[in-house]
Amino acid sequence: DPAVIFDLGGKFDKSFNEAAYNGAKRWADETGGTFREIELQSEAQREQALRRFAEAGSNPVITMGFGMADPLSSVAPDYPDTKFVAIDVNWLDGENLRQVSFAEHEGSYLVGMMAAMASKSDTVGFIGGMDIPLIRHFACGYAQGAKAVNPDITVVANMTGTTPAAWNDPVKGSELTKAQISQGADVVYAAAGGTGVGVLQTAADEGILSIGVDSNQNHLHPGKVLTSMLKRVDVAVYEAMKAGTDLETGKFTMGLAEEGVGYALDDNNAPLVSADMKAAVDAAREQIIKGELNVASYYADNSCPALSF
Amino acid sequence: MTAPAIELKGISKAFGPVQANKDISISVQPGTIHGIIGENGAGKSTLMSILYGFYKADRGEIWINGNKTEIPDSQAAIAAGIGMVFQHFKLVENFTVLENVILGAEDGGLLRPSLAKARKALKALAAEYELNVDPDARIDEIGVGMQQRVEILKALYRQADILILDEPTGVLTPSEADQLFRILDRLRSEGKTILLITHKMREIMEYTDTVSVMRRGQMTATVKTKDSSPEELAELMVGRKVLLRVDKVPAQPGAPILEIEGLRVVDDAGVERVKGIDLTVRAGEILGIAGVAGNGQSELMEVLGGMTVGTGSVRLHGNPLPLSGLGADGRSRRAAHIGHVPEDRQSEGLIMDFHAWENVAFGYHRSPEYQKGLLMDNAAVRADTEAKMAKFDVRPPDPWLAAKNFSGGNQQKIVVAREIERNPDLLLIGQPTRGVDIGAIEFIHKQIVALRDQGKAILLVSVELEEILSLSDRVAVMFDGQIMGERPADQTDEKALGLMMAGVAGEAA
Amino acid sequence: MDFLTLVQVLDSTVRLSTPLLLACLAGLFSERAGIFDIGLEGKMLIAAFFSAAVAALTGNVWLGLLSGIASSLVLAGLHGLASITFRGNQLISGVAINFLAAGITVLIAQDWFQQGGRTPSLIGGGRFAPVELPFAIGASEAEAAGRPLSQLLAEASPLQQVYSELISGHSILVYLSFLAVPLTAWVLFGTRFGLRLRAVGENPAAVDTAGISVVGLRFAAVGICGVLCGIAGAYLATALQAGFVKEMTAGRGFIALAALIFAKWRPWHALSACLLFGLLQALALRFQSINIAGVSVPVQLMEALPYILTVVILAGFVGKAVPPKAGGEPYVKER
Amino acid sequence: MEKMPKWADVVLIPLISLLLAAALSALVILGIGEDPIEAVKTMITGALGSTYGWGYTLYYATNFLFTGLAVSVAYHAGLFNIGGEGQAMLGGLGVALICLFIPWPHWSIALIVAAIAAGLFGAAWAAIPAYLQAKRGSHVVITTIMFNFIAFSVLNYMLVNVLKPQGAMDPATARFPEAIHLPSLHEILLPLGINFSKSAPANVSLLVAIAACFVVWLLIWRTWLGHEIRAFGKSESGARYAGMSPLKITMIAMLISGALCGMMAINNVMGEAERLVLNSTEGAGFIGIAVALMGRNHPFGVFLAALLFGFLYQGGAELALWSSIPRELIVVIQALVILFTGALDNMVRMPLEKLFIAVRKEKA
Ligand SMILES: Nc1ncnc2c1ncn2[C@@H]1O[C@H](COP(=O)(O)OP(=O)(O)OP(=O)(O)O)[C@@H](O)[C@H]1O
Ligand SMILES: Nc1ncnc2c1ncn2[C@@H]1O[C@H](COP(=O)(O)OP(=O)(O)OP(=O)(O)O)[C@@H](O)[C@H]1O
Ligand SMILES: [Mg+2]
Ligand SMILES: [Mg+2]
Repeated sequence: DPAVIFDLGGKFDKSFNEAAYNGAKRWADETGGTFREIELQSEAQREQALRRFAEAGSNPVITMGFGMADPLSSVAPDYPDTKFVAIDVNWLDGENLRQVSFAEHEGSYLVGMMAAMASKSDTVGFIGGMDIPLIRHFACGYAQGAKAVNPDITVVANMTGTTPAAWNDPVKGSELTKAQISQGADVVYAAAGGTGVGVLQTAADEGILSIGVDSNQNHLHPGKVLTSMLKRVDVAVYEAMKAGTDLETGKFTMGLAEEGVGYALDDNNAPLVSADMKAAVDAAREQIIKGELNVASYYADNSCPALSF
Repeated sequence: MTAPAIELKGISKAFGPVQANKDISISVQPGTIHGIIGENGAGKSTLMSILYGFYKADRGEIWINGNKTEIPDSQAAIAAGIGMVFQHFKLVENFTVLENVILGAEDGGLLRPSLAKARKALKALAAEYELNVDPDARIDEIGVGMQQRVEILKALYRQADILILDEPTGVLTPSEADQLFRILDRLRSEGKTILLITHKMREIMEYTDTVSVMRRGQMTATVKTKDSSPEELAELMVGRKVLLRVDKVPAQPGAPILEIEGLRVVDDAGVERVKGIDLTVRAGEILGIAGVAGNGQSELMEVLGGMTVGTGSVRLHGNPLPLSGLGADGRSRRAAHIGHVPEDRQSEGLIMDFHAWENVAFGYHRSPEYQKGLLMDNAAVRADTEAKMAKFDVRPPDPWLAAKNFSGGNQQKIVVAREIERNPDLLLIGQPTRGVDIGAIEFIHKQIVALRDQGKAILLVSVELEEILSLSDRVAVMFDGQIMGERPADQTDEKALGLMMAGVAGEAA
Repeated sequence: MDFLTLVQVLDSTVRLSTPLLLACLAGLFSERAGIFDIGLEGKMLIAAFFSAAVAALTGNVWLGLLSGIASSLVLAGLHGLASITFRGNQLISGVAINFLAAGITVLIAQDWFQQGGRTPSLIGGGRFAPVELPFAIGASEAEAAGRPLSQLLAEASPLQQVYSELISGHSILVYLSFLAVPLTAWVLFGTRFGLRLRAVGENPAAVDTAGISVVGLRFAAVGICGVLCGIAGAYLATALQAGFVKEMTAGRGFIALAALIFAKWRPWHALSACLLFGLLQALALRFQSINIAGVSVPVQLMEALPYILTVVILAGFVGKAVPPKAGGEPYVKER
Repeated sequence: MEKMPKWADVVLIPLISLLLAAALSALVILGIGEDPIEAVKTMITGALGSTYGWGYTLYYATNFLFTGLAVSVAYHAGLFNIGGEGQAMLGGLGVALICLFIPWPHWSIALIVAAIAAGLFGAAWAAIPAYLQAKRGSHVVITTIMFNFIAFSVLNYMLVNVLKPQGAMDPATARFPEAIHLPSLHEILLPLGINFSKSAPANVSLLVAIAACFVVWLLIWRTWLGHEIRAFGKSESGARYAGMSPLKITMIAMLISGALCGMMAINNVMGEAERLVLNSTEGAGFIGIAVALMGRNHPFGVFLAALLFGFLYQGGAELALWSSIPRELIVVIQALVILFTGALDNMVRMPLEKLFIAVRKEKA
């Protein structure tokens, strides 16, 4: 059986981990198979969980988040017959590793465009979770998208914290949202795991728009969430489970072309997304896929052309 | 004859395995002062606390003014007209006098009207009984005598007809005590009934109408005071003839061992407790220090024993003893051959949860003879303990028994054995026989005298004048942190010392 | 920092101080009566959970509040049982209660909602809505003007900014908690109950011999503590946030304890201390690092500051903090 | 006269308390719709059913041995050290600095130096609360709580701003060099012909912890310093009479306590994670309280209690893995153990005492 190790936010974070859970569940529903799972409670548990699943014969073992990179690097070589899937990791070496990363900047670029088009105050906000390159990568794409629509737009960006607690601090998310609103932001994009729940909540309370992340979060506050930047972790997990032990190892990047990222459009946000907006975003999407439009990656030189941190 | 104000029938009370009161019956007439005496731990306080509803009796009945009365708590006692002044006052220290008086006797839920009413009532009471106190003073700012007045006022404010006083004069100066008894007299003349617990035979003989004697949890007798004598009461108290004479040859004082000049001690609260004392103790003599408790004797012993800091000059064999900083601790004092039997064996002299053998090492636990390499030589300590227990007749002679499980007298023997058996040049000994039975008293006194006869110096502090007079060669009296005078023991008497203890200077006495 | 930003930081201070203040007053009642309580955190946490859970299930926030208070009272009763009835160690009891709350909330949340120890997000009547005071610029004005609220506020006069941002627009529990301060002061120093409560924390024997039940008084104090902690927890989950997440008190119970010491067990000082600690939190939340005279203060220092200040106070460098005399000691009549 | 024989105090009461805690825990499990017997089975097979399970159980037990001993040493001096968590965090920092920045030729030397550094860091973190308690009367419980939070901030700052390798995402140090990898039980037991699980983290620190038990036992019951610590803990006025310095004893007891907590880091940081992460202590500092209470502050009792909690921890992890019972169940059990063996001690003791007195009266 396959196994999933959810990161500290827990599988119901309505975001990153929940996407993985949805993918696993879809596989289970479709195939009638079963999978093992654990929600990590602390850093120290990571290695134990990996070993326990590997020893128990789970294959593949799917891990969520960059925090698993270090434990994987020491555990994976001990279990050469087990295949490990590392989501959001792409810098490890190992025969039995499937590393899946996403072109978050591309998806963020699209929602950045939408934010800029929806903004009346010409100010949009970004609230990140833990201040790490990955989240800056999100922010950078978002700012580029917003500026592409409106070069004069102000992008206010904040990070929630520097520790994993930043993924799960809705109070702080809420306070940061209020601060950004007072700075004039009328659309905020939360790339902050569980913290985002507080961001979306406050945005809805205060009557501004928000943008969800990872999973489709439009339904959380219908009519108040402009869109969600989809990161198809569910697809990655689903496919890994479906491939089972025949899983292909190596490094994979899922971008717009692979439908690994995208934006969410459903009944909940349909009234918010005008035809113009949709047309512009879809055009940009085509261009990016064709390579006509290049969204700069923060990783390239650890800096962002559109935003300074 | 009217119904007795108080009648207790068959009261029994056990604290775990300790039977504090056994089938006690007593009857007290209204408008009298009734004394209760007995050794420490005889059960006096327990009995009174039961009457006041503080403890609940296991068995027995209480009758007040001829009516059987249930007293499950103090509220019921107060309702029955009983007030009590405890041995240890029950006041809230950071409250004012007024607040303490109304606590539990407020009218209505709001404080302001209660306080106003109490202020008026207090004024009236003060005028009636000469009980003047400042209603707005905080308790921790007034002296113990004042605090006791507050306790009495509390009872009177609650309209008590029966007043219980548990050892009220232990902390008072003689003049404060006299004042108290004037107040009690006045209360009696108004028909109030007073129960007085005291250890002082003089107070019993002078002020009470009837007296009860307790021994080991039982009531041994109730007699009319004027039909009795101190000797008879003492015998009733301890259960056999009392002979408080110490056999000793006249002292042969030698060179000065301890010389004290201008010694001062300030306590934690910043109050000066010892106010410039000069004393000398010579080899081969016992200097007794008399005084009412709380006049600085404890602090004197503590500073000499290295338990607290002081200023001035103290020399041992002519060498200065540090009074603060390095070397001013009990360990250094022991190293300088000063033995110290502290006043309070339970909280200082012993660790109650330690085995007897650990207590024998206590204070000397770093002596080389108790060490074996890096570790302690516990076997050696235990052997030593067995020897000391045999010599001092400690019962039971079991080194493994915890100190708390020995009786008071045997606890004291352990402490005295530990300190005397090291042959100190100077022995500080405080209240050596407090709560110790007659047989043990004789034994301990003999050991002290024997040490003196070996040419050692002994500084004795005791609140028992009899003990001071019979044991000391020379007597000094302390009052308010100062020495009021010094007398050779065979050239003075209780009366002269009593005057000095009340603050009348030695020359006048 | 411009004026409006300052007002907004203070606004956030008020929001963040409220749970601290409620818990601090809770601790004040308990400790003034001689019962140390390091279990404030646990009581808040369990109340946060039950208030959110019941509000989510019934859609009625008032029922949620009541359940939160009830659950906090249960833990308070446990603390009373351990430290008053059975004369146990109050500190150990507090430690146990904190653990109990941390565990049981997640356990039950998982059993009831299967959302990884959360409750569902609260919507509509499941939350305490902000109270718009009259004449304040709020959401309704913004809607009428068809412009963002932030713009309206930015254009308003400073007085209006203070009124609309800082004073208006909090949940009813915020106003309640601030009212609780004078109320506490009055109860403690103006009523018979307060006199007895303070006395029992200083010298329970005095209270006992005055014919008042020490046990009764202490249980009453512990009960009040439970109620206030319950409101504090409910505020966290149903007013400040819209639902429960595990460990959501995040040490606020300990900050409240620190504030209590900082305030030296006095109600009005408790208000100042909680506002100060709330301000520190607001600053730490809003700014990742703060420049003071050219030196950048790391956010970790901001977060640790309440604790550091409390240690300084405890060390007696800023006046000595003397706790109620009988605090922490069980009242034992029989040795 | 004792109210109760000693064995009742030392064995019977903790046992009854434990049973009560277990019974309540079973009720809790029933309450969330699970089967307590199944749960116990899962825990036992998971924690004790294989050398792998034992490896984790002993690993956790090692942590709790250190913190339990720490709490008990302070307790003997009448001090309630609730700051084990912070002291252990600082110990971890000490270990990390030693392991990261000095190239060690052999693990054994590194272990000795790291243990010393961990002890020093932990002791330093206990020193201020100890000093404030002794000199200014600031309650050590409150100050150590505050110091736990401050320690977290310090560690947070160090990991995020100083020790995190360039480009790394999570706040953690780099891995320690391979040369200082501590021998695991597998490596230790292999020469003895025992094939212990290779992947479990129990390591040579376990032996250090057991040695620490023995040393603490000697210290407390066999040296004059132990005599002073215990005397001071029972009666401060008595200690003053005997010439013991309250300042010195408070400091020494707390420093030893802090050092023991700090030394836990050789197990969890150096032995297991081989790098320093946030929250590496996983609450072991608090569990030390329960361990010391259960173990009646005696090293042997602490040893047994640490094993029990090691079992609970590993069993709990297994529960979370193989059943739908969240790991928080362990937190609840831990709370109940602390509650019954610590705070509600008298609930068991009072009726027992009455019983023994009644029985004795009967005999007499
Ligand atoms: N609260 C208590 N718990 C347990 N034992 C007690 C308690 N109070 C008194 N005792 C025990 O009961 C016995 C009687 O004590 P009590 O205080 O009544 O004596 P007392 O006659 O007042 O002595 P003293 O003259 O020293 O005041 C003693 O053995 C004492 O140790
Ligand atoms: N507070 C107490 N707690 C436990 N046991 C006590 C307590 N007080 C007294 N005892 C026990 O009761 C017994 C009698 O004690 P008590 O002090 O009354 O002896 P005593 O008859 O006065 O002897 P001594 O004359 O030697 O003082 C002792 O064996 C002691 O163990
Ligand atoms: Mg008495
Ligand atoms: Mg006796």
